[in-house]
Amino acid sequence: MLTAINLACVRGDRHLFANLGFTLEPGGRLHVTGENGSGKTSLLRILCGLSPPESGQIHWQGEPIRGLGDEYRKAVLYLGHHNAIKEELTALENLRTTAALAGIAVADEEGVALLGRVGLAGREDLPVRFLSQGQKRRVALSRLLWSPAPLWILDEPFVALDTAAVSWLAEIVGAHLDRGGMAVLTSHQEVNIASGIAQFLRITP
Amino acid sequence: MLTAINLACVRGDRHLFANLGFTLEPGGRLHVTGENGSGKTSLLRILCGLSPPESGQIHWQGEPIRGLGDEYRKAVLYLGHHNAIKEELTALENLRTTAALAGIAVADEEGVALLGRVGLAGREDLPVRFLSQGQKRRVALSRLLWSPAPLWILDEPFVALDTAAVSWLAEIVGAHLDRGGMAVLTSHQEVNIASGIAQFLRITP
Amino acid sequence: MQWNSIGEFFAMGGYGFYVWGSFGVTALALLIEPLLLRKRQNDVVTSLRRERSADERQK
Amino acid sequence: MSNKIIHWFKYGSPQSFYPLAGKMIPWFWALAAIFCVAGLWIGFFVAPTDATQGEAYRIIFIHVPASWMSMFLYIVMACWAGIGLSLNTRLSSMMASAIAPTGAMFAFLSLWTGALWGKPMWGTWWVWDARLTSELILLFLYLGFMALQAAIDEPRRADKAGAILALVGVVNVPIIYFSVKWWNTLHQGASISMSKAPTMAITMLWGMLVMALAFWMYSIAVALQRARAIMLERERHTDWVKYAVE
Amino acid sequence: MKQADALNQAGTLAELGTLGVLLAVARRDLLLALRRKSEVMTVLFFFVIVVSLFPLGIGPEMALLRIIAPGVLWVAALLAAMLSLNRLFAADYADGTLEQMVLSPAPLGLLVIGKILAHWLVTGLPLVLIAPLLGLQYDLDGRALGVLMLSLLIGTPLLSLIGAIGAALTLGVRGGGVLLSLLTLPLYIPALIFGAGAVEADISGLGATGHLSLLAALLALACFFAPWATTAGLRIALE
Amino acid sequence: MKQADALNQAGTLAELGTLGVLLAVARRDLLLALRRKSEVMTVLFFFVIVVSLFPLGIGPEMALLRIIAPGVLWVAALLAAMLSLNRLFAADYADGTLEQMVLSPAPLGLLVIGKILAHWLVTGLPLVLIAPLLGLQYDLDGRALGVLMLSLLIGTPLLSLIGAIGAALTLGVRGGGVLLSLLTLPLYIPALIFGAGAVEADISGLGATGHLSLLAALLALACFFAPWATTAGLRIALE
Ligand code: HEM
Ligand SMILES: Nc1ncnc2c1ncn2[C@@H]1O[C@H](COP(=O)(O)OP(=O)(O)OP(=O)(O)O)[C@@H](O)[C@H]1O
Ligand SMILES: Nc1ncnc2c1ncn2[C@@H]1O[C@H](COP(=O)(O)OP(=O)(O)OP(=O)(O)O)[C@@H](O)[C@H]1O
Ligand SMILES: [Mg+2]
Ligand SMILES: [Mg+2]
Repeated sequence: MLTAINLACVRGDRHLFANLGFTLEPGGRLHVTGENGSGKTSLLRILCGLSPPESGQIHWQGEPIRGLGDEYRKAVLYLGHHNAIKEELTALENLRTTAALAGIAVADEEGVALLGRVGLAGREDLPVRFLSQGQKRRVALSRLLWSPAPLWILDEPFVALDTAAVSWLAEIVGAHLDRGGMAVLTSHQEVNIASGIAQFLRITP
Repeated sequence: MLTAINLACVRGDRHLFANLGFTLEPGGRLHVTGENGSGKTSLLRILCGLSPPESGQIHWQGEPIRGLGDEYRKAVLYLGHHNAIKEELTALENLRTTAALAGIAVADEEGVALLGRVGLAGREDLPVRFLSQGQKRRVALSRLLWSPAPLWILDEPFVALDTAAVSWLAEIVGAHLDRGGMAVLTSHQEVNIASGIAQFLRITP
Repeated sequence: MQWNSIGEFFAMGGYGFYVWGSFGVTALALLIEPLLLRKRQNDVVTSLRRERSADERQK
Repeated sequence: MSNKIIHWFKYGSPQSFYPLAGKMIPWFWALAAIFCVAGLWIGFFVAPTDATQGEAYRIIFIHVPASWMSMFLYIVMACWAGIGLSLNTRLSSMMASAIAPTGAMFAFLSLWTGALWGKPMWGTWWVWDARLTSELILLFLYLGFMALQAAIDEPRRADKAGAILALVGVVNVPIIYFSVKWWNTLHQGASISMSKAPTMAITMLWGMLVMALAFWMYSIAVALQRARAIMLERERHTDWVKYAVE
Repeated sequence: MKQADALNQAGTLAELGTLGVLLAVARRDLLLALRRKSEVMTVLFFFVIVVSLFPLGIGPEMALLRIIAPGVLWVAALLAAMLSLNRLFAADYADGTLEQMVLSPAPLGLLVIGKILAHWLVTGLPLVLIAPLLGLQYDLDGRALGVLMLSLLIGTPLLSLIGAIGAALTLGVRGGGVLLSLLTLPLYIPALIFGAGAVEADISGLGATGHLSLLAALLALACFFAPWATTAGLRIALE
Repeated sequence: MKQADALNQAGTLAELGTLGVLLAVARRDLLLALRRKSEVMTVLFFFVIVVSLFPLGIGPEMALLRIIAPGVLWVAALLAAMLSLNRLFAADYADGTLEQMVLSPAPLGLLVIGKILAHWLVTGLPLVLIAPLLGLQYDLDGRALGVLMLSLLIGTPLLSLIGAIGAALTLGVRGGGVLLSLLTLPLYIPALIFGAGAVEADISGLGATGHLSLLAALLALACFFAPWATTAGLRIALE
């Protein structure tokens, strides 16, 4: 269970939001919406623990995340605007090292199978630099397939994906919620996720 | 008038498309569609003259673009996946230097007014690094407001924009077509441009 | 007191250039630094005042 | 006891420190001026001419205090920075940034006056002696600290990054000093050495001490003044600043 | 983390130990270095070229060259190590990998050590191996060459460790490449003095052990201190 | 371009001449350099620090230092110039500005000259100005200092011009930072030999004019040749 209490965020001289709070139960998804520059990305980074909030607390399973350290980082999967993949490495190598960072060993065949599921069959051994924008995003999204983290924090995950991939991703997120996972999402596009209890949080200046 | 005749594109060992052709008249827009990795970006870069096609020709006002040089470059505005803005410079400085590159001097007040039109009022003097993803895209899009180029080649221009900005951009493109301009676009999202004669080109493997 | 005249004082036994070069630059540095600081402080204060009066006019 | 803690925290926040510093500054200026006049008087009119160095030795009255201050200020700066990093107090970090330029200036003055002294005494502006070299490196460390803070736009980040650099530097300054010293003694015979300076007359020592006090008071005054400016710049959007500039 | 395990979709995927993560990070960086072909080679070539430039700038007298050899070789090694520093974290920072590292459950210090290890293997070790060849150009004898190699073997990891601090602190500070040198070069000075000093002491017959053991002491200190400072620097950069 | 004019929405926006474009590019780069505050300063500091490192590696004897001074100062200038090279086009390339420059109607050569000019003003000129101070540390006399400055004044633009070619050629070649040095350093060697040679000749009383005029001839050649080669390199990088 993720609880945010009275969060406030200041960037430069701009107060992006204040008194923001919510509770996310297993199986729940939180859609963060708002205009460009309203502070969605800033909120998501605060929820991950990447940057500290100006004031307020975030609790995970009832405890403040500052004190949890490792345990919270194990529970979170964050996907930002950047893909966090290396252009010189192949898709397969990227997948394997990302998994290793999370402490998970992926064998070659498992990796190929996972990449096949994100629609990159036949492109496993191409340096990512040669892939198209959408294909790069798919490599980044392959993390969703092996991560054991219960809390997914996804910043604009649908960007650059074609329509088939968008609905595939929606299904994946749905399945995660069905298994009792949680998700925090932003997206400027319409999203059709069937499962889970939806909450909407609009950040207004 | 832009004409493409029998274009073919090969990347690595992969034939992306062949025998591709179209004619774009003033006031016309060409929507290039296709799955991730089908070759849309590759086609657009070929149309700009950034990379040569495997075979086939591109004509501008009836003449092959290879021979036109300058004259064609003056006529084209290309907006790619990358924003082509400098993170350290402010939005205003970015705007002014991009304009200078195209041989156009923009005074400070004009620049501020233009940035106001893309929804960046009050953020003119912030280094672009601090802007949100959508705001960065808006800085890049501000080129559409001053460019005299008749042919706009836009690769996923709607990415990262919020809904208000998406419809604003659709209007801008519409107005350009009304003035007799042309546009080549890709987008995985639905686009509602009211004006101009639409053509659709689907790249299939 | 070992100086018999002003001239002798400034000559510093032939080492005038070195002694006064040292003391002079030191004095200059110790004078300029506070002046620059005063300017910096005044700049902030005036810009804050300007902002404030702009705020009040808006209200 | 608890009263005292509250007191301490009260002055630990910029908004109460700002007026307090404003009140303290003139006193430190006054002290600096008094010590300076006294020191100069001792230096030029009380201290006798040196037997071997003639009048040139009078440079000592600024050279040595400036050298001392440059080293002392680095330690003070690192302490403030360390406190700011561990306790996350804004004021300490501001003090660290406020001290750096003054420390760098004293390091520069030490080099400058030393060079001007070296020319008549040693016949050269510069030798690669241990103390000279480590003073030069100290100047680089100051400049590195300032450049790093200037290169980072977000003040909070600049504070923390600067603090780490300052702490790493504090660990390194003694290492650098001893390594350079050892290097030099291995290379260089008995050619030149500063420690061979004539045993100092007691008046000389007094002059140096008084001038050092003057520089110290000056440093405090200037650091406080700079800290005040930094406070206003960084906290310009808070309410207390709006009232402070009334 | 019961819940987390329950959510593991792949189910069969094995877990890596702490050392496994460290090695995985180091392996990835090595792979990257090899992929950007000629990377290992170019650090080396830089070293070689700087060392070879000096005779061109100074003149070809062998007696003179022999005296300046330890200094030139060490300064060149130091510059070569330093130049490769800004790539230590910059790419990971730009493409978001660093965020993922900070968020990774493995301790950040461990990942940092993995990266430093890879950096040394790519930039330090080759210098150690080529140094004797360059020493020959400056007419050093066999013993001195041995001491040179040894001093570089102890010294180059030290350079990587100290450099990592600077690299972390200048991260995201645009145009930080030269700022990085400003920060790290002063900190490199003890390594330079003891490293070059060892070779000089050997040449002049004084015995190099004193210098070498001081260098080793510095290395031990840095092993303890640098990962901490680097980690702190990285966290700040991402804040 | 009638049609283009008809489409100019802003209507009133003024057009820039060729020189205007050149100056705009140079001004933008200068602005960037100033924005990354302390950028100008840091190239300088790098130069200063490298020059100061050598005595620490070689030893403090003044007689020896005086002999190697011209070589050390010139090699340091060369390294400082070279280190700043990879920022010449890399940022523009990464963020797509370079594509826009190639697509811009103004001749690419002109834009390139603008960028090189800015590069020299930011990295070359400060070196020329600080060099005498460093020469003093190596105990050079007044005349030699003058010749040193003059040689750097002619030499540093040469370094910027030649370096631009290398920077363009290594663009997009990942890990090109060190590859860049590999390409440019050999090209820099004539500049180094004549530059350091001029100072040495002056110190040994032979007169520096010969060396200096050869250096000037190289500069003239580079002015003519380098922008063309750089432009070609940029086009290739983008293809
Ligand atoms: C650029 C040149 C010089 C620099 C950077 C320099 C630096 C320093 C430093 C850092 C100290 C304080 C060290 C300490 O207290 O442990 C010092 C002290 C001193 N310096 Fe210099 N110095 C320079 C030139 C000279 C010259 C040319 C002389 C005289 C011929 C000189 C005479 C002294 C004396 C007498 C002291 C104080 C006595 C002592 O603490 O041993 N210095 N200098
Ligand atoms: N130093 C600063 N000074 C003023 N404003 C700042 C500063 N840094 C960031 N900002 C503002 O903070 C906001 C950050 O927004 P954030 O990236 O969280 O937006 P977002 O909701 O994710 O937007 P998008 O939909 O475009 O991704 C932006 O509006 C930006 O202009
Ligand atoms: N060297 C290579 N070998 C094999 N395939 C390659 C090579 N280089 C590029 N490709 C392929 O060429 C295609 C380039 O696609 P392009 O970027 O034009 O796609 P796109 O239609 O713009 O896709 P998106 O919607 O994701 O932006 C990709 O499918 C990529 O995998
Ligand atoms: Mg965002
Ligand atoms: Mg594409």
